[in-house]
Amino acid sequence: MKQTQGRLVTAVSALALSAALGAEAWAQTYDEAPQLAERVAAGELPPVEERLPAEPEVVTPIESIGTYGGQLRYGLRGSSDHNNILRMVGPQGLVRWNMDYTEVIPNVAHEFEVNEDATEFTFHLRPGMKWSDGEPFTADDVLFNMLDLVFNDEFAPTPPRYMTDGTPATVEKLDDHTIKFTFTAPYGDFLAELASPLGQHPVLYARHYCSQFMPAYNDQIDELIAANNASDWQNLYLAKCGDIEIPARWGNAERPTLDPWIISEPYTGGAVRVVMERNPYFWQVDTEGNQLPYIDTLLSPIAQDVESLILDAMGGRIDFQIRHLDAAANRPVLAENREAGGYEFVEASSVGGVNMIINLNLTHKDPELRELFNTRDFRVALSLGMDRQSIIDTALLGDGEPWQQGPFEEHPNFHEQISTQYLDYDPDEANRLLDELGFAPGADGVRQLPSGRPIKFQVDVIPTLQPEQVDMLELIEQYWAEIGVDMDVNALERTFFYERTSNSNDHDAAVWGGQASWVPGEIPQQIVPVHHDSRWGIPWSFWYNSGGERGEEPPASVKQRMELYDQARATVDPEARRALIHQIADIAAEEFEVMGVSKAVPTYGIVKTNLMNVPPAMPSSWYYPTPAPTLLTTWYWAE
Amino acid sequence: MATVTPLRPKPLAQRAEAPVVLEVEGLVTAFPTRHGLFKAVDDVSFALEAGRTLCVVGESGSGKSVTARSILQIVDTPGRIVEGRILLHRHRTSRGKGSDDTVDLASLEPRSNAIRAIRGRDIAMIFQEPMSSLSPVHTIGNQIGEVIRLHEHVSKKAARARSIELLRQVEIPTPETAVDRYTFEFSGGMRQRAMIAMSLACNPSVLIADEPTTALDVTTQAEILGLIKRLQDDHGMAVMFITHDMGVVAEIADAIVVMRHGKLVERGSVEKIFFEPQHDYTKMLLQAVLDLDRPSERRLERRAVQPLGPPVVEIRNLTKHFDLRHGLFKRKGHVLKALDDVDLALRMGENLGIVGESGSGKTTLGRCLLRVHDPSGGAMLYHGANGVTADVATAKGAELAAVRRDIRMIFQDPFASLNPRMNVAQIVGEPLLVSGIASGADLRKRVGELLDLVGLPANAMERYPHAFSGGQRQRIGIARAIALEPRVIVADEATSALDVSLRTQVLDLLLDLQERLGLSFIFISHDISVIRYFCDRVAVMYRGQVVEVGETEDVCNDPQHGYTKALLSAVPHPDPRHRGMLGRHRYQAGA
Amino acid sequence: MLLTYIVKRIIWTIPFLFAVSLVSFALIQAPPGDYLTTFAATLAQSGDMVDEQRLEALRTRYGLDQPFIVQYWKWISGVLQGDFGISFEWQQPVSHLIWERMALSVCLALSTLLFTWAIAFPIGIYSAVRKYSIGDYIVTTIGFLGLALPNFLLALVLMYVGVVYFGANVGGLFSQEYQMAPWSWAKVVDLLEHIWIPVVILGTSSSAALIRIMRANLLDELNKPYVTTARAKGLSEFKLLIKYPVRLALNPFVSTIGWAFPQLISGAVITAFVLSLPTAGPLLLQALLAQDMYLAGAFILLLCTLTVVGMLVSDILLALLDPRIRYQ
Amino acid sequence: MASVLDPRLHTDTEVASQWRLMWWSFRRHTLAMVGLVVVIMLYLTGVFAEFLAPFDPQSASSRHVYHPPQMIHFIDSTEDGWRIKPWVQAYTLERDPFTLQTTFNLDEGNRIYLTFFGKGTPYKLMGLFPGERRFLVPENPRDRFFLFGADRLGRDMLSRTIFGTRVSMSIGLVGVTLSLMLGVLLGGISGYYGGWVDMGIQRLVEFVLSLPTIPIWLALTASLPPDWPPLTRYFAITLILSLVGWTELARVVRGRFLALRAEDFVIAARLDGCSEKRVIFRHMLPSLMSHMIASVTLAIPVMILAETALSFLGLGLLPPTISWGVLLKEAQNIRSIAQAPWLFVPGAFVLVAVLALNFLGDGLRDAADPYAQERG
Repeated sequence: MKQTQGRLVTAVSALALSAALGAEAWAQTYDEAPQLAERVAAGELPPVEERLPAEPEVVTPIESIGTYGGQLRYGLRGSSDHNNILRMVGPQGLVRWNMDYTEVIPNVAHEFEVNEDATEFTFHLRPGMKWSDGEPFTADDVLFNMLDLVFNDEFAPTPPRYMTDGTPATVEKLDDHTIKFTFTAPYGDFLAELASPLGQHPVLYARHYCSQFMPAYNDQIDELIAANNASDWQNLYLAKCGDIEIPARWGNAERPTLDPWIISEPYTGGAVRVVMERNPYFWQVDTEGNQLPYIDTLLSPIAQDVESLILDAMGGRIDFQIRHLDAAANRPVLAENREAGGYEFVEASSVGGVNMIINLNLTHKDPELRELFNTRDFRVALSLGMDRQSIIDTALLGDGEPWQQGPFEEHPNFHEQISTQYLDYDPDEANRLLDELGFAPGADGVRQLPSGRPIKFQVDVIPTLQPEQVDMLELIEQYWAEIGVDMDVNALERTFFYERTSNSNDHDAAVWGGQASWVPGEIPQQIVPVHHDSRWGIPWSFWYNSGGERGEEPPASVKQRMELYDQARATVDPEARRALIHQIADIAAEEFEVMGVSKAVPTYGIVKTNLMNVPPAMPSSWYYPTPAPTLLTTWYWAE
Repeated sequence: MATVTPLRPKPLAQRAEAPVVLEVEGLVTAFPTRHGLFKAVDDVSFALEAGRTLCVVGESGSGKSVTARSILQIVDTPGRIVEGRILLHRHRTSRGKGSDDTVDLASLEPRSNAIRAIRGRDIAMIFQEPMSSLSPVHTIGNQIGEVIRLHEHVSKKAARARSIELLRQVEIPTPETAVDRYTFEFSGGMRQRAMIAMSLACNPSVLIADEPTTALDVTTQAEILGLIKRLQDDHGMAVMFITHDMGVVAEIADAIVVMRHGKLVERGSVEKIFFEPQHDYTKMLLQAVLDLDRPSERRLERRAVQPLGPPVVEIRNLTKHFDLRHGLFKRKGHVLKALDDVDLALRMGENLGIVGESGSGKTTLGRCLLRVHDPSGGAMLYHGANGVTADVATAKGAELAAVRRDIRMIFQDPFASLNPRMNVAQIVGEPLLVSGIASGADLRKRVGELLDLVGLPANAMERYPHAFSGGQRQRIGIARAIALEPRVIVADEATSALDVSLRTQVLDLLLDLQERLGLSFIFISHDISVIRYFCDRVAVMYRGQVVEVGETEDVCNDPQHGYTKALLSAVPHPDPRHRGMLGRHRYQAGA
Repeated sequence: MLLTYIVKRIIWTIPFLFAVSLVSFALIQAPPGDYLTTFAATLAQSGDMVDEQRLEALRTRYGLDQPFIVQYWKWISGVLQGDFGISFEWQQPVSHLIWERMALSVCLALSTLLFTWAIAFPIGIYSAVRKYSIGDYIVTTIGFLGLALPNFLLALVLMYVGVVYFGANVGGLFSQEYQMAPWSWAKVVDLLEHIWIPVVILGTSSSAALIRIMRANLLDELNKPYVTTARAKGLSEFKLLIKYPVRLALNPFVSTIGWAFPQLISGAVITAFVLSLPTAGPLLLQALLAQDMYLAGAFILLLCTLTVVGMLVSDILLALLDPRIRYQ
Repeated sequence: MASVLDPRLHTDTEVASQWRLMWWSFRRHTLAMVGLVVVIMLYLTGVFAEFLAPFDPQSASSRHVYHPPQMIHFIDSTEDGWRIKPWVQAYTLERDPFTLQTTFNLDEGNRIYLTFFGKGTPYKLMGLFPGERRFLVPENPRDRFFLFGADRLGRDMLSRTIFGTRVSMSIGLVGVTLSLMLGVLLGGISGYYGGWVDMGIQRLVEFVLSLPTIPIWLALTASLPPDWPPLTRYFAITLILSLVGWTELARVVRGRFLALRAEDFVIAARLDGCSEKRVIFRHMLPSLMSHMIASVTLAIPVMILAETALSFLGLGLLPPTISWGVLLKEAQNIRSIAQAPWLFVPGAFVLVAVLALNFLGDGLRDAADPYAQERG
């Protein structure tokens, strides 16, 4: 589960704001895209007033009211880049993050209330809101999603985010447009969970369409399975209605959605591009009553090799792209072709953390290495033994600043000690510490454990994800060699990396992205091992997540932090939650279990100069998820 | 059974003076090599008369073939004509239609249109290896028609008709179907006939035949020579016949040119050369051929003084079948009976000859004796020196190895029978080394003795086979054969790859060794004259069966079996006076 | 006679294909873990928690827990009825994904083969006839250049030059508007406009080998006696060269289809990856990395069948060309 | 037919063994000679990589990221006339903080002097012989010079390419020897025994030939246990590469064996009493050797190219091992083409190596059978 900073105050204020807007919208006359106007004239579509909900969401574009028309081109890579479509179209969940990723605001639901101890969440839907095929969207759809799918173990085991202490929430339909979630225990993070892309389940499937693929609703299900030569009804259902994170979600043009654009050329194995057309029943309007989105179609060519994506960008055939292009190494080439490509840079900055965190496996299966890694001074020596500034200048072309982990200085959660301890390059001190620990260097200069075994271990890394991680590790390898520690870089393909680290805990050490620090909506996995990315204590995270049945019981300092974390997840009040997290950080700072290299500095994607309403900078995180909350529906082409 | 078809032999005396068609004056053809210019043909002059046959005779390496190819300027690169003139007098050709002029072929550019117009039209050529001289992937008709349409503007259909007519002329059965068949479907003789048909396509005034019958059996050779003779009489063309076989020369030549190492040694009419040879090289050539046609005196003397011992090898109803498998499904019916119930015996100190044409099974017999092939039936008893008798047909392991030490083999092709990558010492020493009789210095000493025995210089030991001539290599083969002091030697066509002059030397060497080491020989050959010289008794084989066996002189002078008669009459006699070959009779296999 | 030869060859290919399908299925199982571990890795990468029961449920449903032979049998029996199974990743029947890409792969392979022949044939002859001359050396060096330059490098540089200097989009096989358009004449023309780039890239490397073969065969045939006979018949050097030695050197040249095809197909995988061509290569590569068993298996099986067919075709062509084989 | 060996010239050719004959005929093929020289130089570079490389190929330096190649000058003109001393012109690094574009401009006054056989970073030649002297090093050990430029971590491309030579050229050799052994074994058996054995092996060869190579390599390399150290991975890759390479050799060997079995001198050897083994190894194999050498030299470039292809897909050798394939993989991006074209120097080395090996193989094949012409 994820902890967020859902302050009660902001929730209430959101309520008021939308109510006011809702009233004022009634008298508004709406306008629509010329494309749709023709279809209305031709009688294919009902007029815009009937297509919009009674209270459509009124959005104020950040720059100016836009004009309709044009297509937005962004690149997909390989055939498993479905999450990139999700990022652009946006997870139209009940709620969403605001633009600067500080607060959860209403989305499909036009308002919501949360009770005092955060066990009851009531959502008010928009009357008259319709699916992309014109069918009404009501509370029954939410019930269908929750009861028939999320809680239906036969379809798939229930994701933990809809449960507290293992018991799923109860979902009641108060009336056609109100839904109430009740939990057995306080669940402060629930709103942040719903705002993340993975929390879209309640409003994912249209009951009237998707129910036909379930035995409960359709007794001729067997012919349907045979017709589509699926293996069983679940396989058929996934093929037709998809799931949040699988390519099939964008594979079926008939599937009704609440998204601003709907599939016209599906994303199938054989596809070379994906095209999405505007959703005539989309429920957002701008302040002047124009139905959004402004842009008609999303066109995304599929390139196998990232280099051809860069070429497309340089050739001006990409309108907006951060993912795959934003590596620091590509910036010089992209910068050089800004005029030719007709684009400029757009910043994607993370609010905290480092782009590479080094996890020594404190629960290593080999007792000698486990004991070594658990020696704090050894870890301090390793941290002091690397010259972070020269690594930044070399591998990151100078684009960074030495940093251990955690949010940056200007962020409320900033923790001075944990972020800045042992950052300086002091090989003599490192050698002193190692000498003190009795690790005398052997003949070849590599220090040896008391048992005579040389200190030699491997650090696992995925080269394809962030190539600069491999470069940084190769540099660190040389610095650590100078203080007598023999480290080898072990580059692994994604599947084997996951298999070896999070799944079977066979690794000596591993690196992972450290952007996620303890800002709202992120998991503080570097300071308390509660997630399978906490590769410094995987068995501890299994223990925590299975309620003690699996994994290994953690030492006292970790257990203490876990209790604090539970409390934080339960509290609704953001201030109290922040204080608890701060306490965890204090303990983690003392323990100094993991170390980082350089701040996760902003990376830069590209955006065409004449594309309007695009913020020059936006938060970079999967849970946000970049760039959806900047409301692509308001983007438009200036003449 | 035996039918006699007499042909018109041309009596010697009354040949009128015929017009000269082609004159070669001072021809020099040379090959640039690393060590300067090697003159393959050095200052050769001769003339070709219409309706007459000029034989160019010489041993291998004499340049006779290069001379022939120089005429048509098709010498293999990098050879080219350096000096001399080749005058073609076209008006005197029988057709008379051609323009009345004289062309100097030597002056023409090898790739010019002029020379190409002459090739195949005025001067045609046939070659020695019919199998590889015709394209395997084009039909006979296509290749013949090509020549016709190349030189005369004739439609495809007309060319095909002419081709069929030509095939009929060269006596190829059912020419209508033969025209669409491929060369690999023809026998050796048939292919040569097709070749001749192709050369006559445009009625050339000169036909150059480069050893056309060397690769053929003696009966087929006789037919081809007869055919060429008859076609020459009909078309009146001049024939330049290149050969190394003096018997063939005696049969068909009107005039003779003798060549040696590229030089023209002697020139003259057939009578002058055969009966009044001037140059001693010509004399030596003639003597070598004449010697062979009668039993060697030495052998007869020895036979008189030393009686034959008991039989050392007895072959009883030996059979050998090769099944001609067709891929996966082996149908039993297709079986080639190489040896069909053969009975023979070899006595101690005796030279048993085995004669027959290709396909008669004589080589298979020799190889079965050494178990290179496993016989399908019958027995081969070998009576060892220690009195023990072994049946080679079923011997295995050590027993077979012991037999193989006593019975040794000499191969036909001097080039293929010596491993090019081992020097002479290693080749000759191998049998001794392998059977553990000698090694190291002792081995070198014995090899030295063996080389001396076969008349090779001691320094030959370090040299490689490619440094020796055909005759010398055969001596190395013999040295290897006698290395283990065997008692029986199987010589499979041991002399047929050698020049005539060398044959007698090698045969005398073998006789000499026979006396010294008490050997007995099984001598396999297709050449009757060699058998008469070397062998005491002879067995004639035809299609896997021994049709006749007896004392060599009896069989040669008074053949009983029809096939033996046909075989003997087809052998060209090196004496122009009685040209019996053309009056021979043919043997149709009655059975 | 020819018919029995062809029938024998066809009968032989059936067990051959069976063996190939077994090997290809085994190859896909080779890497550790299976599709679901890769699926879990992708989920983990985007931060979602994947618990064991969900993976177990999916594993039993996809039948990944069954022994190898059972899975293979299920797959092969499906294939024989034209059903290649379901792609795990795409939740779609495999047959929907592969046919158009296979067609384009075959089209690319054939056009490259023709291009290779068009180059290798004349150059091979020239370098044989002009043995050890300057021309021979130049031509051979060019041939080897094609062989020595790695395809993927050439592809990337060509694409870069195309974009920067000509502003042309070099990747892909179709321009934008034809990508999804149904097959029409205009689409074919558009295909031809784009296909020459991968063909040149692939063709250069395979033509070098063919040039060597043509040169070696021709050198053997050139000094055969039937060439002298033909010259004695009065044929011109050029006519003689084409009718006899070249005709005979053609036999081994034709039999190269047998092994040129598999190399073309597999060589195209990398070039297609760089040029993002909609051929079988990239999807196969993706399926292999994701261990999407049935999709990858289908591709490998089809590619192998293609090569086996290629070998059959080359044998038949050889039999047609050379009567000696026909009457053996 | 006039033979190449003029019969009347009984001089030095008589005692020339087959190898000397081959050498004389090989010598006339000029390009093959050039190929031979280049191949020998490449292998020597591979063996003495540590000595020839100016710096440790892994040592990075932030000041020289994407440093362009420098020209080496030998004449140093100072105030008091000139002297012979190798030097290179130094550059200074300038980087735009925002666009990170790096520009190097000549640092006029500053010259980096080099010495031959100077003291460089200590090394262990082939991991065994410790040493300090290197072929060409800067006088001041802290300076660096880049004849082939530097890569994205400021590592010297000349040193990395030299080390790449060691791996790539040896991968070709090791791989080919593996496929040679397999090819000779199977080819020999099927050639010598014939019958069902021959049929079986030929079907196997056809089967392996029909498998498309890249997918096979993909699947096999993907199944390599990920935690193998680089060296074992290197040998596993060569094994996989050679799994397909042997078929060509098997065919050549079988064809030769069939032809030789019928030769008279082989029958003679058998009749001399030689054992089966001796017949094969003493009599048949020598005449095979020359052809096998030719096929081997032609198979090496195929292996080298295969290694580059696999490394490109990220499945062959992985950093920190250095091979031409790995270097090309790192250069395989638009950034390198646009800004650091010198990163493609290893591609040129692949080109030269493959060309040289092919010419060498060609020359060997033409000279393979010195006796052929003689008997023609």
